[in-house]
Amino acid sequence: MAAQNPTIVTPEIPDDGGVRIVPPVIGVKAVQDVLDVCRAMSLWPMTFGLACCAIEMMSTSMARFDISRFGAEVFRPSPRQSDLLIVAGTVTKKIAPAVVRLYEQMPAPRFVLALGNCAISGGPFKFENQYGIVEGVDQLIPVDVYVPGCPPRPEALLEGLFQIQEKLTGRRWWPKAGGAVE
Amino acid sequence: MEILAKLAFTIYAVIILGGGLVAVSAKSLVRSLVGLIVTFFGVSGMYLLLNTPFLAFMQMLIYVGAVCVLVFFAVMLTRADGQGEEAAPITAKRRLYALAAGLLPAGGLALVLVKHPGISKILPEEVPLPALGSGLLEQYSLNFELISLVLLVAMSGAVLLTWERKEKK
Amino acid sequence: MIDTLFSPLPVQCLAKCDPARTGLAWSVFLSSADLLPAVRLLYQAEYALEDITAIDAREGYLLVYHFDHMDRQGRLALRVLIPHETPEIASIASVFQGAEWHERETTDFYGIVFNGNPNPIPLLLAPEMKFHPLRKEDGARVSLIDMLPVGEVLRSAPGFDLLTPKAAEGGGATGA
Amino acid sequence: MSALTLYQLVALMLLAIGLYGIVQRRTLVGMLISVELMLNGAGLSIVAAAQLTEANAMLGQLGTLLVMGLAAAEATLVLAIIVVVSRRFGTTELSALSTLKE
Amino acid sequence: MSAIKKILQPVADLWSLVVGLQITGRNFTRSQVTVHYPRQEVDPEVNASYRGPIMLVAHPRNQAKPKCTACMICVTACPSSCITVVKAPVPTVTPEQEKAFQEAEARGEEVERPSAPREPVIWINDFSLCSLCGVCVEACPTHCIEFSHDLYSVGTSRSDFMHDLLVPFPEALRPATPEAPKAEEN
Amino acid sequence: MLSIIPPELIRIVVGMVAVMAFVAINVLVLVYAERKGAGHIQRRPGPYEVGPHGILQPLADAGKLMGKQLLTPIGADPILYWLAPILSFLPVLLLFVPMPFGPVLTVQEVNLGLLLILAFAGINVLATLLAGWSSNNKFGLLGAARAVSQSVAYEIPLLLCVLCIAFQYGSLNLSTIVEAQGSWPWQWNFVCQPLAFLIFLVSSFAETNRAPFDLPEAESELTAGFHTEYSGMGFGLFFMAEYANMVVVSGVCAALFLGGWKGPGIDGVWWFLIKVYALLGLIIWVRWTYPRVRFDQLLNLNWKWLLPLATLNLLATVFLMKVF
Amino acid sequence: MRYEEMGLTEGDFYSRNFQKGAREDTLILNLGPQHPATHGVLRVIVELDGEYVIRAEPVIGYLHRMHEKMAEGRSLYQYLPNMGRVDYGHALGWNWALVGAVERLAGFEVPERAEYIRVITTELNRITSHLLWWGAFTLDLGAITPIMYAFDDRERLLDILQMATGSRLTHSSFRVGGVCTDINDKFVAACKEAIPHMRARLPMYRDLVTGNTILRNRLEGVGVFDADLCRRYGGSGPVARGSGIDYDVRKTENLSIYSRFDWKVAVQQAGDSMARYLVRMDEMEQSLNIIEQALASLPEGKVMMAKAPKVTWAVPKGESYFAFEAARGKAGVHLVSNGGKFPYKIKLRSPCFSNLSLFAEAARGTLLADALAILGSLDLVIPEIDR
Repeated sequence: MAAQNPTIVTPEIPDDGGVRIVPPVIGVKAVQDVLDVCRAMSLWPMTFGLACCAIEMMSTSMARFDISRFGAEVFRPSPRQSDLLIVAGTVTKKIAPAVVRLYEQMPAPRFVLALGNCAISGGPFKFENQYGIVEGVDQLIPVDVYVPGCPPRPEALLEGLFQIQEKLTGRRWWPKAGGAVE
Repeated sequence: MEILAKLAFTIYAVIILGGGLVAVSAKSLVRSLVGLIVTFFGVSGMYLLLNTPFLAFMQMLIYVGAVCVLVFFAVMLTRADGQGEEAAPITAKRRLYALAAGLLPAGGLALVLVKHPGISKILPEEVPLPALGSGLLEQYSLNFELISLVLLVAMSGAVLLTWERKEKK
Repeated sequence: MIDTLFSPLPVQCLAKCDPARTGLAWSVFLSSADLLPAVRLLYQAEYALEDITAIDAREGYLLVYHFDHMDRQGRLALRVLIPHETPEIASIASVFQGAEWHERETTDFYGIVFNGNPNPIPLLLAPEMKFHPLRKEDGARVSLIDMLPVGEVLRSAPGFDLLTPKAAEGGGATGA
Repeated sequence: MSALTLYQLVALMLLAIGLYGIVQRRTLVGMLISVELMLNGAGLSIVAAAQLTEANAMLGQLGTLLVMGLAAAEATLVLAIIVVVSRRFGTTELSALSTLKE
Repeated sequence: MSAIKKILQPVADLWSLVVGLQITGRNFTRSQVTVHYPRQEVDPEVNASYRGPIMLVAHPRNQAKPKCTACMICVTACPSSCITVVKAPVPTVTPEQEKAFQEAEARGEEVERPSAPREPVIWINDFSLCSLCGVCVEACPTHCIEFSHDLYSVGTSRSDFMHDLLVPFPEALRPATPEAPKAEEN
Repeated sequence: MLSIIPPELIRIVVGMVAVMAFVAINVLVLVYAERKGAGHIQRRPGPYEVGPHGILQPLADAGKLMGKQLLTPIGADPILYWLAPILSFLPVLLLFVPMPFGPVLTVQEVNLGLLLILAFAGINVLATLLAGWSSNNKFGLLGAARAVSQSVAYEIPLLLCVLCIAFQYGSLNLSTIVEAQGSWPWQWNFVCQPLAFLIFLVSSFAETNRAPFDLPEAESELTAGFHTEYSGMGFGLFFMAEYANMVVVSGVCAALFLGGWKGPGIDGVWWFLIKVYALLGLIIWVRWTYPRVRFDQLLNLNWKWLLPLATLNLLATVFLMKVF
Repeated sequence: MRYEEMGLTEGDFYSRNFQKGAREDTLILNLGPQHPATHGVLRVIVELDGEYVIRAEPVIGYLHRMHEKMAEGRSLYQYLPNMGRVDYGHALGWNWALVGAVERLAGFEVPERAEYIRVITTELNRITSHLLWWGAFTLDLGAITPIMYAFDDRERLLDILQMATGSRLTHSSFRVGGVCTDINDKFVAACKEAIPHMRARLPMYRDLVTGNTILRNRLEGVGVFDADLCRRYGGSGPVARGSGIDYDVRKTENLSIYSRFDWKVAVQQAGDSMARYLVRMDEMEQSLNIIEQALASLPEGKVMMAKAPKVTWAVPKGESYFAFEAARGKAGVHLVSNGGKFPYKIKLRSPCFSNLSLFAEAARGTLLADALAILGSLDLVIPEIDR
């Protein structure tokens, strides 16, 4: 189930990210599945907000939606310690090198979630003669999950998180939404 | 010495020598500092073997906790590390002089030591801590006060030397 | 107020505007040489800088400096027309330090050079971008008279004809 | 060999290493490190002598304690001197310092 | 006076720290405000006011057809140009019919040639460009666009968000040639 | 062969293994407790879905950290870079050796137990310095410099407070100090040494780099401070060391001031654990309540308040001891 | 790398520009573009002597989204949604700035009820914006819990705002000549419930954070701006009001129906970070007052003027400038139209832009932590700076 997605299990690690690479401590295939579950349940995002969607990302980690229920509230300020790059907002050409660099600084396995329409395709800022933005962050780095919206609701970000977990472990761990009310 | 103590002694001796060699020969000053720390650990272990745990812990507290940190600061403040200075290759002549300077006095002393070995006890005696304390405060209180004075002078001297008025905003 | 404040200056045109319709109380056309003295006067009169921008008109780049007073209503627009060919003007960052960024932004967008700006590097655009996005094509430029309201002119220099409708179009760029 | 001799030999080796280092090192910090090595050797030697002979064991320990205190004081002062020197000359390299005499 | 203040100040400072602990402690015991999302959802009344991706309104007389008349106003109105609408083409006329028409015309009769149905055959909203501004909803003369409440969609590829709005309408017209709706080139 | 191995050694080895297990379990529990506690203070559940009430969350984190790729930044000194986290974590295990868990539950009775703890606690500082320096990162360097000035400064009042208690009982042995205290709260040391207790608490916050004194890793100033560049288990070891240090500090505090394993009713290890966890709870509670102090304020607090007060307290203790 | 194909190279241009003139024994530190304290993609290059900031230079433009260029190709109606994205904190303030400029130019009269709805929603939005700032600012100062409480209340207000605007963050419900959706009784009821709730929460904030001695020590006397500095840099909003300038566009320019309500402009004299903090806390209370009064006197009627402009409506020719007091200061829109389909030029005057420009001067000589506290006290929203 892990082999379905090459981006996740064996991400290509560019050797030029300012790092020397040491193979992971545990590399035996047998424990890979357990590790995948661990990884899925402990996706630490990086504190990296770009624009409007960053506020919704904050909302998601706040009391009402509480992303910590899924173990993903440990927002790490350093890319070295984070697993999940949430690209929350418009990626301009000026910031693009920094985004790529941050991605390269993250240790594998790493995941990218494009949050909001700007990160997916440039969104409302994609127009003729535009000179400043990258039309979709997937032109820079491989994206695992896209969460559309302008900005998406916090629940959608949670769904995005579930989608990454599903990609990693091959199953959805939580029930589908619908029914019960707060 | 019983066999375990011998074993421990050997290990500590190796640690001390290894650390010492790293300390004097490492190209990077921080590495040589780490070597120094290793030596401190080894010496501290020897103190334990000599049945002076108080000294062993004081060694850790003072040397590792204070002196090493100070040296580290010296390295960082003067940017003494990195390219140049220590990293440059050492000429054979200099190495020779250094070896001579190190080995001659030590060799001489060692010769004396081996020729005229002192009478050694088998088991080191243990001094109770209260005795140490009363010795420090009664019999040798002058020395104690002198050391504290030296420390005070050194500290104020250091502060005076490095004092720099903060620029006004 | 402004007319008395600017009485020592040879303004090209000083007009009173209707704040309810334009948001401006005064509109002052200056030559580029008179800009700095005017700005100094404004600083002494406790005006605060609001923003600096340019309008790419047919006659040239019209630089617009908006000032506002923090105690009363009375927004003021200083306007300086500079030609397309030599877009240069003195920086006012020595008087209003906040102008530095506004000027750099205007340089980014229009390529106007502000002489004397303390840090003339690109502000909003990436330094690799060598074009000026808000410059207009020749054909797309419009005459100032087609955009700016005239207002109630109190003083006007003799040769000032920017805001008088011309009978024949095609006067082309007229340097200020 | 008796235990005392072994300890003293280790202490001597520390002395030798320290002396080697002090001659070979080119910066003040490096020399400071070597000095610390030698001081440790001295301490070890004193303690071994006091503990393993009939000498007053307490005295030996106190002596070593005083050496430690001195080492701390010395390190403080040398650190200060190094900082001043490096601030003034921009280097702590000995050869540079000796030629930079004003 | 000031001396007393100076002495009391540290006490007041320390007390402010205790007050802080009191507040967080009190909150520790209070009920939680979390909506356990996949198991629970935010109050549907709240969600009802949230604008999700647009959808088409069904024809009042035929629920299986969209109300849209393919007037293209929304396409021009959309600031992000995320709407693609293709009008239904004029039905192809078979040669026999054509002949019949021509004959009828030749006779001078009023010929009612088949006109294009006022209906779309393709109605795609590229949600990844949409900013949910509502301009299309307001601009639509027939009020046939409204916001849905499908809030939680995610995808693993960019093309997941090309919403074909005609899907809910089984009787909607479809393009004659069964080609897949082409994705907008990016 | 077995006969030449002294029982002491066996006891130490067994004890160390037990301590390792204890530390590992405690770190996991503490990580969970901290996240849960933070959650509840903030009116949210905290880890909830991974295992019942999120109980498996720390395990998942540990597994993930172990499976992470280890990166060594270019320009870093690889040996020192990897030595630092090990050096920060290993001494912590030693600190548990003299810890009086219960009447007989001590890895090894050390007469100089307090001194041992103080001596080996200093190594942590070096590890921090090494980590900050060797990772070739400016934030790391600044964080390390902060860490050192902070822990060196706060070690002094901490030491003075410990000395007060040592004076009072004439012993540096933690077990002896615990034995000397009574079973009821008013017989514990924090009653007769309230100032020392307070200063010890404040200093131990600073020594463990916990909020509001978490300047070395001040997130909003220095991203992650001295461990900015560490990934995977390198970071994990620092993380573990931080929590293990918290346990040590709380353990010492419980033994010195709160009567250790003594308590109303039956004495025993449970009292010790209860006290330690109460203190840990306080540390967590404080962290989620206060803003961070500024660097100069931190040092001012130490040099202008804690140090003089601790000295006065020590003098007063000595004076009273002589008088009575 | 792909970004090199786009003709871009690694962006160390600014570092190179900053290096010149650096002293020997200082450290040049790049805060950002990814840094927790810069609230998004602001980059501040600082030169440190130990912990002291010798020079600081903000580098902006990492989120430049070309709003002014976009205006050249969109009709005003299509341009309106952009306003919700200029300042995601106080989207409605910008909404109002744009529709205000257009209405001023075209001479439109907005129905009474629409004005009331605008006031109510804008002030609600101001509170959510200040709550967001309050949480993020305390987060900058190292306190983690307050932001949770702030978002707790913010969510409550967002639910209410969502009823009127349909979105949680990038509200764009104002239209030229009115507002797009009317408010209903549910909205009014929810507001009336939320006001006493917020009033009860504010003292809790005061006890937890404002009164906390650590926070006071961090903020008092840090980053003192005087009125002259604000004037020279064009600082406005709480930044200016914290420096003792009694300037609020709502009052000074007598905007809309604000004069009908009884409210005060929050002013503090000290000029330090604490003063700016207190101004914002006061403003939340004042906004509550305004909302309460507006709800009490809410008239019935239409929410759009008759013959409201349509999508393709062309703005009449002329020039207008409209400034509105957004949560961060004076948000101005300078609109120039030649009567064509698209506006000839729109210039957005962003308060954060001016407020941030004074940071370099204010941060000189402070501690790093203080500099970040000053940065936080400016209440920056990066998209608004970069536009």
